[in-house]
Amino acid sequence: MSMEFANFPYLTAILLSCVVGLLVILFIPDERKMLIKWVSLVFSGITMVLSIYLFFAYDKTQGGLQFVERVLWVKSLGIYYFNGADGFNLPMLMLTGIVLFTGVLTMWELETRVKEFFAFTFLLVAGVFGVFMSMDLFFIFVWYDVSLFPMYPLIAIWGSTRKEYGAMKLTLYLLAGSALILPGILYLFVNSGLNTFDIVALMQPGTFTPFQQKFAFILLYLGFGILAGVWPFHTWSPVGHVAAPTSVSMIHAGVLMKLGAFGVLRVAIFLCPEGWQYWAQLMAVLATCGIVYGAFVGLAQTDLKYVIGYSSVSHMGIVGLGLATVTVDGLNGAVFQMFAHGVMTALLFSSVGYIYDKTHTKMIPELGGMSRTMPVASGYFIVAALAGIGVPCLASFWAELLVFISAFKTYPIRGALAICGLVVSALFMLRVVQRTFYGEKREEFDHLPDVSFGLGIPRMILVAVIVFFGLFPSVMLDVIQVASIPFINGLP
Amino acid sequence: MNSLTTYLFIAALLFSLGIFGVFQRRSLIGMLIAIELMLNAASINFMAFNRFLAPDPIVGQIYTLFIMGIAAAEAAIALSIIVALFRRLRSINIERAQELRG
Amino acid sequence: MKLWILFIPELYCLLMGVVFFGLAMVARPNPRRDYFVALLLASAGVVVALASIKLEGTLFFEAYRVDLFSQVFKVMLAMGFFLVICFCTELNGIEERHHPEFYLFLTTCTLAMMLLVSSVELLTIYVALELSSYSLYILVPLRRGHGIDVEAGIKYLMVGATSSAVMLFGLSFIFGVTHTTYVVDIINVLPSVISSPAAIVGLLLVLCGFFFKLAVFPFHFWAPDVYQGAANQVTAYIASASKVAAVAIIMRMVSLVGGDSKYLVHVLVTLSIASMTLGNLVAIVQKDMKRLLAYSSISHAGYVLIGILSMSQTGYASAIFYALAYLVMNLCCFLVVIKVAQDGSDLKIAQLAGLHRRSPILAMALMLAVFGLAGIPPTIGFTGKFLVFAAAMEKGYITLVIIAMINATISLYYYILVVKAAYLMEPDVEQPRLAVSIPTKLLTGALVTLMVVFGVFPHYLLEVARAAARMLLQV
Amino acid sequence: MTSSWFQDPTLLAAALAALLPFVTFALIMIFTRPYPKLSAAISIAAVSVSLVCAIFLLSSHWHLEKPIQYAAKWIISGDIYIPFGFLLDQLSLVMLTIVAVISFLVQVYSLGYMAGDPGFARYYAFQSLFAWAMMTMSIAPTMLQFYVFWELVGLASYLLIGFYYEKFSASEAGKKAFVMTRFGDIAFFLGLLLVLFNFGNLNILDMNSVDVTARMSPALITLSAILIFGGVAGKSAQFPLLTWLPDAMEGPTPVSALLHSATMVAAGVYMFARIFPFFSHSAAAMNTFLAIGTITMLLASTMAMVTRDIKQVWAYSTVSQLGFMVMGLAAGSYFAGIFHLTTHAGFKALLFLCSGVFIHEFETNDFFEMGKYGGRGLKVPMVCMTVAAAALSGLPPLSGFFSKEAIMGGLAGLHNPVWLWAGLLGAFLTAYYSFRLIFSILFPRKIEKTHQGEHGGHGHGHDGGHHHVGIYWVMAWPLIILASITLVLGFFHTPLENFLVGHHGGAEAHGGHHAWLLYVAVGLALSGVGLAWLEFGRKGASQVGFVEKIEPMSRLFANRWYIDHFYRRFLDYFIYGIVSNLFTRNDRRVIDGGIDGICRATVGSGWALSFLQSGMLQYNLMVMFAVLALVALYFFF
Repeated sequence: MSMEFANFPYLTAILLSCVVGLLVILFIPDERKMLIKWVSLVFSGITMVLSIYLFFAYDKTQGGLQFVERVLWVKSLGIYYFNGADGFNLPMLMLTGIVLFTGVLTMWELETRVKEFFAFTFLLVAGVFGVFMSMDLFFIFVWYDVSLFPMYPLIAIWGSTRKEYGAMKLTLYLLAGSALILPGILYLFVNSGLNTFDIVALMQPGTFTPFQQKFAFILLYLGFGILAGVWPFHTWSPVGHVAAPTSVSMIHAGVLMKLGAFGVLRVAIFLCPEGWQYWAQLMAVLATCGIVYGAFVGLAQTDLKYVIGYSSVSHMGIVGLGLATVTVDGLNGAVFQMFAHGVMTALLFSSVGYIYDKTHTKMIPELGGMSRTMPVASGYFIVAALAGIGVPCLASFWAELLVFISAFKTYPIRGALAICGLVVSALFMLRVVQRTFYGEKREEFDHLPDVSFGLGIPRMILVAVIVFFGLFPSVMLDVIQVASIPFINGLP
Repeated sequence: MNSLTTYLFIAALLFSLGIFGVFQRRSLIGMLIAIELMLNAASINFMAFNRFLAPDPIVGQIYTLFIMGIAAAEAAIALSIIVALFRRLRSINIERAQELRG
Repeated sequence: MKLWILFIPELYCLLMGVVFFGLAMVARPNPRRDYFVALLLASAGVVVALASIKLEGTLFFEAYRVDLFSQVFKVMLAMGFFLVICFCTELNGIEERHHPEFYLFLTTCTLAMMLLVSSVELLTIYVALELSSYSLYILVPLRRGHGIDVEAGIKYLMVGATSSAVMLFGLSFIFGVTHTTYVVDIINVLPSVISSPAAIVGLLLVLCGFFFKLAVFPFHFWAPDVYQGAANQVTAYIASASKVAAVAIIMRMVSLVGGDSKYLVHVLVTLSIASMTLGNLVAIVQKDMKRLLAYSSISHAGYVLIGILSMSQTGYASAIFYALAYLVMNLCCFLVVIKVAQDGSDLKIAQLAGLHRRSPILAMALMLAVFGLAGIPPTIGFTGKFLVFAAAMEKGYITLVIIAMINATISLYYYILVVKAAYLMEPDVEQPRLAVSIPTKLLTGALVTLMVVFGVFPHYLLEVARAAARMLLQV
Repeated sequence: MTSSWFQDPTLLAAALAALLPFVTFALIMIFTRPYPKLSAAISIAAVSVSLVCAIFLLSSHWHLEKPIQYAAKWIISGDIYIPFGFLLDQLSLVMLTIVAVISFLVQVYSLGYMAGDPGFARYYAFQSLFAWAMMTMSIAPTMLQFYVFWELVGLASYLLIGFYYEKFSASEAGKKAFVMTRFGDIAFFLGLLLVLFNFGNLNILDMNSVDVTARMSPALITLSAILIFGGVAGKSAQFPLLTWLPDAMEGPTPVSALLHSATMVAAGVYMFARIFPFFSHSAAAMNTFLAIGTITMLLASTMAMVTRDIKQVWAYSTVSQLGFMVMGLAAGSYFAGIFHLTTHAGFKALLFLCSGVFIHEFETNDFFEMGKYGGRGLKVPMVCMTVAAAALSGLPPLSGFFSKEAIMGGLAGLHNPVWLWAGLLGAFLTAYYSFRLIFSILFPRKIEKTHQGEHGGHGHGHDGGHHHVGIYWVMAWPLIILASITLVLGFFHTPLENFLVGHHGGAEAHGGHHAWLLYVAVGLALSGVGLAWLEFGRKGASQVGFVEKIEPMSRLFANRWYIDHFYRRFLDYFIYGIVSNLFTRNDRRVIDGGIDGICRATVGSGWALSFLQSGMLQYNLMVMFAVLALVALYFFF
C-alpha cells in the first residue's frame, strides 16, 4: 500500500475531527444537552481553525496540489484515499468550516432531540468536507451521498412548514441527481483504460476521446447541476429551504449548493475539458435563465425563506455563468462567488431563523417594523441583503464583477441580460427589506428581545468575513488564481 | 415410425397437456396430477434422447428412475399440505385460497 | 481417506440433521434446549465451513466439484444458517413441539444448498435443488395456527413444482443436444451449438427453475405471499440463504454459454430490468413490512442479474460480493422485524412508529440496513451496487446502468418511508420500551460493523470474490 | 509605493482626505452607536481633517502641469488588473474641495437640525460613509474604481433617503432612488466593459488621450459614450430617470442639501467632465447629450412652477440646473460646465439649508403657509435665501451670473441657435419660479401669529420644540459662510479658468465677445423676477401663477408630465403582473408540478402493478407461462 503523507495530515485531521465529534456525541446521554452543544462547538471550532490555517498556510508560489494524503484503498479497482488542497477547494473548505461553526452557534437554543440533531449535522458536514478535499472519483461520490442522506432526518424531524414533503422531495431529487453522476463516473473509469479512479491520473490529456468527453460531461453536469440549482432543476431548493430548520438551511444553502457547483468543476470540467467547451453554450443559457428567472420569481414571493431560496438560485446562476465562460476570470469569479454567496446566505438564513424563532411567522405581510423592535438582528439581515444586491466593498461584488466582465466578453447578449438581472434582484431584495424591516412598529412584536451577545457572535463572524473579503479581495483571488491559470492554459 | 421425433412429439404433447391441466383444473389434486404429467413428459424425453443419440446407454434410464422417486416425494408433501388446507377451508378448490394478494 | 475430507461441511450438516431428528423423537418438547443445541451446532458448522475453504478436488465420478467458488458459498450458507438460528431465541411463531422439526428442515435445506453449490452434473443439480425446495415447502406451513401460512405453502409448492417440471424438460433438451450430463463437457460443446433453437430453449427452460429460486420477474409470484405467510424466522432464511444458493447456481449455468450468445444476454437484460422495476414500483404501495421486503428482494434479484449478465470475471465477482452484501443487510432487517414483532405476528410498517425511543440501537440498525439496501455509500450495499454497475459498464450497458440507478432512487422512496416510520412517526398508543438482551445487542453490533466496515473498506472481501470468480471460469 | 507614503505629503493628504471618513463610519457603526454626541464629534473631526487636506492639496498644486497618479494592487485576476489609487489633477482637486467644503458645512448644520433624533449616530455614520465614497470617487485613477465608488455613493444615498424608515414614503423613495440609479449604473457598466474590451484598459488618462480613436471605431465610441451617459442620466437625474430626485426629498433636509443638490447628483456631471475628451471624440453623442440636457432643463423648470412644497421647488431647480450643466459641457465648453457645477453647489446647498431652517421652524413644507406664519421674521435664513435665489436666477453681481454667462457663451458658439433660445427660456423660467417662492414668503396675504416657537414634535420624528439660541447659531453659521462664498465666487472666474483650462488651450472659443448676449440674459432674468413680483409680490397680487391659471397645463406639470405614472404602471402591470406572475405560476405549476406529477405517476403505477399479484394462483402461473412463451418466440425471430 503506497502511503504518502505530508508532515501532518491536516485534511484527514479535519475529516477525523468531524467523525470523532460524531462518535463522541453518540456516546453522550441525550439529557446532557449543554454538554452535547459544547462538544459539537469544540469540534466544529477545530475544523474551522484547521481550514482557515490551511487557507493561509497554502504556498501560493509553488501552487498545485499541497497537503497531499494518498493511501491505496482497493487495489483491484485502483481506488485511492487521496486528499489534496489546491486553489479551488481551499476557499470551499474554509467556507464549510465557518458555516459549520456559526451554524452550531445559531442552534444554541435548540431543545428537542439535541443529540440526534448534532450527530446528523456532523455526518452531513463530514460528507461535505470529504467531497471538497478528495481527488478520487470513488470517494467524491461516496462523500457526496454521505452528505445528502442526513438531510432527510434533519429536515423531517426539526423542520417547519410542510417538512415531510420538503424533506422527501429534497432527498429524492438530490439522489436522483446522483443517479446521473454514478453512470458518468463509471463511464469515465471504464473508458480511461487506466483502471484507476484517481483524478490526477485521469486528467492527463488524451485519456478520453472527444465524444466520450462530451457524453460524460453532460451526464455529470446535469447530475451535479441538480444540487447546484441549475435553472430547470432548481425547484427543490426553495421548498427545501423553507422546510429546513435554521442551521440546516444555513449549511444547506450556504455549503451544499456549492457542493454541486464544485462537483461540476472538479469532476466534469477537470476530466472532460472538450466536453466543457462543447456544452459551454448550454451552460450559459441555463445560467442566465437561472439569474433572471430567480430574480423575477423572488419578486412575487410572500414567504421570507422562499425569497432567500430564489435569491440563492439567482446567485448560483451567476456561478454557473462564471463556469460557462471557459476563461480565467470566469473561473476566479465563479469560485469567489461560491464562497461569498455561501457566507452571505448563511447570514441571511441565520437572521431569518432568529426572526422566525421569535415571531413564529415568516410571512412578509405579517412582519413589519422589525428594525424598531430588534434593530441588531435586522441590521445583520440588511448587511446580508446589501451583499446580495452586489453593493461594492462586500465580498460578492467582486465575484459578480469578474463573472460579468468575462461573461460579457464571451456571451455579449447573455452577459447583458444577466447584468440587467441585477436590477431586478436589487428591486426584490430591497422590497423585502422595506416590507419586513421598515414601516411602523407592530404592537404584537413589541416585547420581543433583540439578539443577545451570545447569539450575535456567529452573525458578527459572518459579517466580518463578508466585509473583510469585500475590502481585500486579492487575499482570496490570489489563492484561486494559482489554480485557475495553469488549468485554463493547459486546456487543449 | 419408431424414430426420435415421434417420441419427442409425444413428450411435447404430454408436456403441453400438463401445462393446460395446471391452468384449467380448479381442484388442487387435479393440478398435482397435471404436474406429474409434465414430469413424465420430461422422463420420456430423457429416455428417447438416450436411446437414439447418447452413446452411454444407462444415463437416460437413471434420470427417469430419479425423476419417479422425486415425483413421489413431491406428491407426498403436496398431499399433506392439501390435507391441512382442506381442514381449514373445507374444500380443495383453489378459488377459496385467495386471502394473500396485492 | 483424503477424498471424504472434501465432503466435511456436507457431512457435518448431515450429522446436525440426525441430531435434530433424534431431538424430534424425544417426547417432552423443551424449546430452550433445542435452541442451545441448534446454536452450538450451527456455530460449529460455520467453523467447519471456514476451515474447509481451501479444499480442492472432485468427488462422485466428477459429478461433485469442490473449489474456492463452492467453498465461499458454503461459508456464506453456513453463516446465514447460523444467523437465522440466532434469531430464534424465543421462536414463538411455531409451536414448541414443532421446534426440532423446524431445525431439522432448516438443516436439510442448508445441506441441499451446499450440495447444489458444488454439483456439476445435471442430475445432482436437480436432486439438490428439489431437496432444498421440498424442505422449504414443509417449513412454510409450520406456522402457529394462522391459516394463511397453509395457503402460502400450497402456492409456494405449486409454483415450485411447475417450475421444476419445466426445468427438467429443459434439462432433457440440454442432454439431448450435448449428449452429456457433465457441466464440464457441456461448457465445451454448448457454445458451438448454441445457435440451434433446441439448445437455447433448453437453456432458457433450465434457467426458469433457478429464476424461481431467485424470484426473478416472471417467477416472483410466490415471494410476496410466502414472505408474508411464513413464520418470521423462516422468511428470514428464505430471503437470505436460498437467494445466495440461487445466485451461485445461476452463475454456473450462465457461465455454460461462455458469454457469446447475444440472445441470452438480451433475455437476461429484459428480465433484470423487469424485475427491478416491478419490485421497486409495487414495494412503494406496500403496508406490511415483510411484503415490502419481499418486493425489495425481487428488485435486488434484478441488480444481481446485472452482475451476472455481464459474464466477465469482474461481473461474477461483483455478483458474489452483492450476494453477500444482500445476505447481511437482509438478515439485519429481519433481525429488527423479529425483535419488534415479539409474538411472531406479521409486522405492519406503522407498528415501527416510535422505534427510536423504544430501542435506539434497533432503530439505528434498521436505518443502516435500509440505507444499505437503498445503496447509500457508507454501507456495503453501495459498494455492491457500485461493483455491479462497474462490471455492467465495462460491457457497455450504459442504458441498463442508468435505468438501474433510477430504480435505486425509486427504491429510496419506500426505504425512507420505513426510516420515517421508525424515526418520525409517533405511535398513537404508547408502547413499552423494547428490552433487548445482551446477545442480541452484540449480534446487532456485529452486523452493523460488518455492514459499515465492508462498505468503507471492501478490499479484502473483493479479493476473495475475484479469486472465487476466477475459479468458476477455469472449470 | 506603500512604504514611502508617509514621506510624500501629497499622497498622505489625499489618503487622509479620502479614507478617514471610512474609519469613522466603521467606528460609529461598531462602537459608538449608543453615544450620539461622540459619533457626531468623530465624524465632524474626520470631515474637517479631510477639508484641511483638500485645501492643502489645492493650494500646493495650484500650478500643476502634469497630473499626479498613485496606484496599488487591489485585484489581479488573469489579464484584469484593477488598481486602487489616486489621480490628482485640476478637475479632481476642485471636486474634492467642493465635496469637502459642503460636507463639512452640512455636518455642522446637521448638529442643529438633527438634534434629539433617535438615529443621530446612524445619521453621522451614513454621512461619513457618503463622504468617503464621494471623495475616493472624485480622485479615482481608473474608471473601474470610479464605478465601484459610484455604486457606493448610490448605496449611501439609499441609506440617507430612507433614514426615517418608519415612514413608508421615505423607504419607498429610497428604494425608488436606488433602483433607478441602478438602471443607469447598468448602462454605465456595460459602456465601461465595451471600452475595456476594445481599448484594453480603463484608466482615465489613457482614455482621455488621443490614441483612443486609433483603437476604437467611431461607431463604437459613440455607443460606449451613450451607454456611459446612461450612468450620468441615472445619477444626475437626467431626462428618462429624473423622477427619483424630487421623491428623494423624503430624506432629512441636510441630506438633500449635501447629496441631492451639491455633490452626489453632480457626480454624473463630474464624470462627464472627467472623460470629456473621450466623449468629445464623437459629435453624435455630444448632440444627444445636448438634447437630453435641454429637455431635462425645460421639463424640470416647468414642474418647479406649479409645486407648493419648498423642497420640491429646489429639487426641480437642481434637476434643471444639472440639465443646464450637461448642455454646457455638451456644447463643448468644458470650463463653463465645471464652473457652473462649482457655483451651483454653493448656492443650491445654501437654498436647501435655509429651507431646512424654515421647515425646522414652521413644521411644514408649504412655502405659502410659511409666508402666512411670518416666514420673513427669521432674518438670516431669509436674507441668505434671497441671495441664493438671486444667484440661481443669474443676477449680475453673484456667482450664478458668471457661470450661467459662461454656459450661454458656449451655447452661443453652436451653429444651431435653438439651444441658445432654450437656454435663455430656461434662465427666464428659473428666475420666475425662484422669485415666485421668495415673494410668496416675503409678502404673504395675511400674517397669523400662532406659529411662533412652540409646536409639537411630529413629522420627521425630531422635536424642534427646544428652540434655544445655541442650536439656531449652529445652523446660522454655515448659511452665512455659504452666502459669502456665493457672493465672492463669481469674481474667481478668470483664476479658476486659468487653473482648470490653462493647459487645455483654446479648446473652445472664448464666449465673452458676444456682448449682446450678456444684456439679453440679464434682461430675461429681471423680467422673470418682475413677472414673479407682478403675480406674487405686490399688494393686490392674486398669488396664483400664470401657469396655474391654465388648468390642464398645471395638472400636467404637477404630475411630472406623467413620467412617474408611466413607470409605476409599467412596474405594476408588466413586471409584477405579467413577468413575475408568469414565472411564479410556471415555477409552481409547470416545473414543480411536473416533478410532483412524475412522483405521483410512479406511485400510481406501483398501485396498478400490485393488481398483477392477484390472489388466484392460476392467474399467476398463466402470466408466468405467457412471459415464457414470449421469450421463446423472441428467440425464433
